[in-house]
Amino acid sequence: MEDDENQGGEIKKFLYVNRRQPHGTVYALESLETVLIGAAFDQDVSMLFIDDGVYQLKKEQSPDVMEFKNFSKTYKALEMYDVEKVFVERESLEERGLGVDDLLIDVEVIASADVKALVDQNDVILSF
Amino acid sequence: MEDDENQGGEIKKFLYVNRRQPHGTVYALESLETVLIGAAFDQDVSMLFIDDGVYQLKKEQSPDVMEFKNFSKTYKALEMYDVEKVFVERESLEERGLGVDDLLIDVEVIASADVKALVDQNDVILSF
Amino acid sequence: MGTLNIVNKSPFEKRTLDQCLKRIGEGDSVLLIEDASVSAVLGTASAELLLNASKQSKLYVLGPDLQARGFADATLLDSIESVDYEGFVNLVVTHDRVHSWL
Amino acid sequence: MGTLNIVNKSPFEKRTLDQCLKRIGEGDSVLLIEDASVSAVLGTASAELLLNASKQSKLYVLGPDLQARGFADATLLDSIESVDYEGFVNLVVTHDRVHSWL
Amino acid sequence: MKLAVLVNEGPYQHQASDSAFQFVTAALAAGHDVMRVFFYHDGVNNGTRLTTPPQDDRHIQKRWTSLATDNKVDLVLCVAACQRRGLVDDGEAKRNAKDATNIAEGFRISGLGQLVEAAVEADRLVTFGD
Amino acid sequence: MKLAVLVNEGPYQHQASDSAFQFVTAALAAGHDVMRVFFYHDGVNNGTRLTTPPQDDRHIQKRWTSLATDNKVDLVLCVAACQRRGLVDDGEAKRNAKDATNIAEGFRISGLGQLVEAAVEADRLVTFGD
Repeated sequence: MEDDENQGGEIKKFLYVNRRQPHGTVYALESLETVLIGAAFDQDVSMLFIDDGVYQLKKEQSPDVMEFKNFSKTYKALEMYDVEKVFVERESLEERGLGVDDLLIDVEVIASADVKALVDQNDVILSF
Repeated sequence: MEDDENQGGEIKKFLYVNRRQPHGTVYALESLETVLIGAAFDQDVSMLFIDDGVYQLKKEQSPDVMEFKNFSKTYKALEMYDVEKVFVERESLEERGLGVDDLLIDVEVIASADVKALVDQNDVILSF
Repeated sequence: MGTLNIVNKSPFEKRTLDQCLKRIGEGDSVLLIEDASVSAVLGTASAELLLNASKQSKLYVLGPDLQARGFADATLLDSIESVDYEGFVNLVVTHDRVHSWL
Repeated sequence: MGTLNIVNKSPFEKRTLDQCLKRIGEGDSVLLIEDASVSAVLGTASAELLLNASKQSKLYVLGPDLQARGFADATLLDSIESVDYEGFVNLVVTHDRVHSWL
Repeated sequence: MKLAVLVNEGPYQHQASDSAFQFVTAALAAGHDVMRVFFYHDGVNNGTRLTTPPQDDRHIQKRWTSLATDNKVDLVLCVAACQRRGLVDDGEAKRNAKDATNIAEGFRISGLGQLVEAAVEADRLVTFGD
Repeated sequence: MKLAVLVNEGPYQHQASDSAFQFVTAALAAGHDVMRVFFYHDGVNNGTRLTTPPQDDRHIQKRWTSLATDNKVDLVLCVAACQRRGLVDDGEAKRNAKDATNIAEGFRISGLGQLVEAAVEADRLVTFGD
């Protein structure tokens, strides 16, 4: 069973679920920091952007007008950290009038109905 | 005009709008503390409970099971502080399956459509 | 056994409960805690949403949070089981993973 | 001039915007700030809600919050006017009271 | 016009403190009198001098302190909220037998009456929160 | 079973810290091993020793400290979150030239790696937040 697998200290599968906008709270930034630190642990990492989380990947953010850190470029560096599985939910984009062309990075678009399967494939769900 | 009235140091009308549940956050408790302090200022005070705020007045709360302070009895003391205008929105009660019999104190039930008129009668709106 | 989904916000205040329910399925469970607990009570506007969800997922509510809010003696929706913190721990242990919808 | 209502949460996350709009009327204004700002953009699921509200209330959005979120060049709903912080201050001063929907 | 501002959330976690700061700055630039900023609930956490934000980020506490120093804006932390959250000045340290203080320059701790007073005296009160 | 807990909000403002405490208490009573409670975001504010809550209210920090002392639960505050919010121990005070500390007994400040490690080593991770 899954438990036995994990107890052996083998590679665990982490899914980071991002559901909040990038600048109204610090959660998006601090979630990203966890992903980057986690990458050093040689675990299997996936990121999922649903609901308002899709705004985190919006192009042309200028948080400097509010004196905020512009961490949106960090998403472009995810590949260098071997975080290559980035999923975005289609329905979340559509509800907000967004398409993949509006996003900073290449992502895999999945349907709402596929979210459960993705969650089921992972051992740890981190959602901030 | 209203501005001239206020600048003369006359009595201002305060409306406290309560929209949150009593125990999930500290806002309800700290809002009540403001009302009690405010009463000492001899201002004209009204309280309005809408949305999840109506849960603040629910009878039979036992926050002690979570080791929380039971401040619900404080609502019964409001009259002693000359806070007599307590309004509850009918639609908010109905949406939650509640009626006036479920409430700790006597209130004036108003319709959603009457909220604007109440707000318009007041000078300061405090909502936590 | 699937995922234990934890929801802690009132469906009258936030959309979290809908957002969770539409993305889970067979074998998953939902535990309503904190401000979400009140939605387990019979007769609220969120009853239908929960009844639909109960067709494929098991629903639980944290009793102490209901008691704190004055609903110790309230009738709950048929499809929802009340648990205490010991039951909460059991749910965590008997599901494969926990997903807190924050 | 009526009340300046400030909404700071996304209508996709919280129900605050609906809850505000159904309780205001003639002479009132709404200013969308922080995470609520994105709802001012053309083509989202909240467009109809705001268009209906605009029939009796004046709607504003805080431009800097839109810029921060990558919508500096986005087309906004016809009925919404973008203001900067100077405009925000002006709105506060020209309305009789401010109601922050928290 | 005389304005008062209420801040209900701490620094960084929510945008509230940032929005309030930008609003106050714009109000002062427009010639208005910002008589008081009252920090309530987690808002009192804006007043600690012990933060060390990343070098490439804004320093929220120092920004508020500058506003108090340069523009004589009265920054008040609610005493009851401070006690629940661990914000301490010399007086509170003495009263509650605490072995350290953490309040920053330009802030003072006082009662909730200061909020009601500000709402009474100001022409408009603007609240920033979660 | 080996459990890890993540707390993302400070004391009193949100119920998160209370729920986490009750959960950990019940897990220990059921014989489980709670290997670590990691405090992130505003959660680090649980670890200040400077609070003085009302006499008739619970003392959230002291409750956590007792848990660490009596049950050897590892209470870790995220260092980056601490720096943004002003939580300081002796080491941080030295590194960042702060003139006071405020960390409570039973808590330690460490990196985010401690969260990932806990998630790897524990059988289940349970998160409490806003």
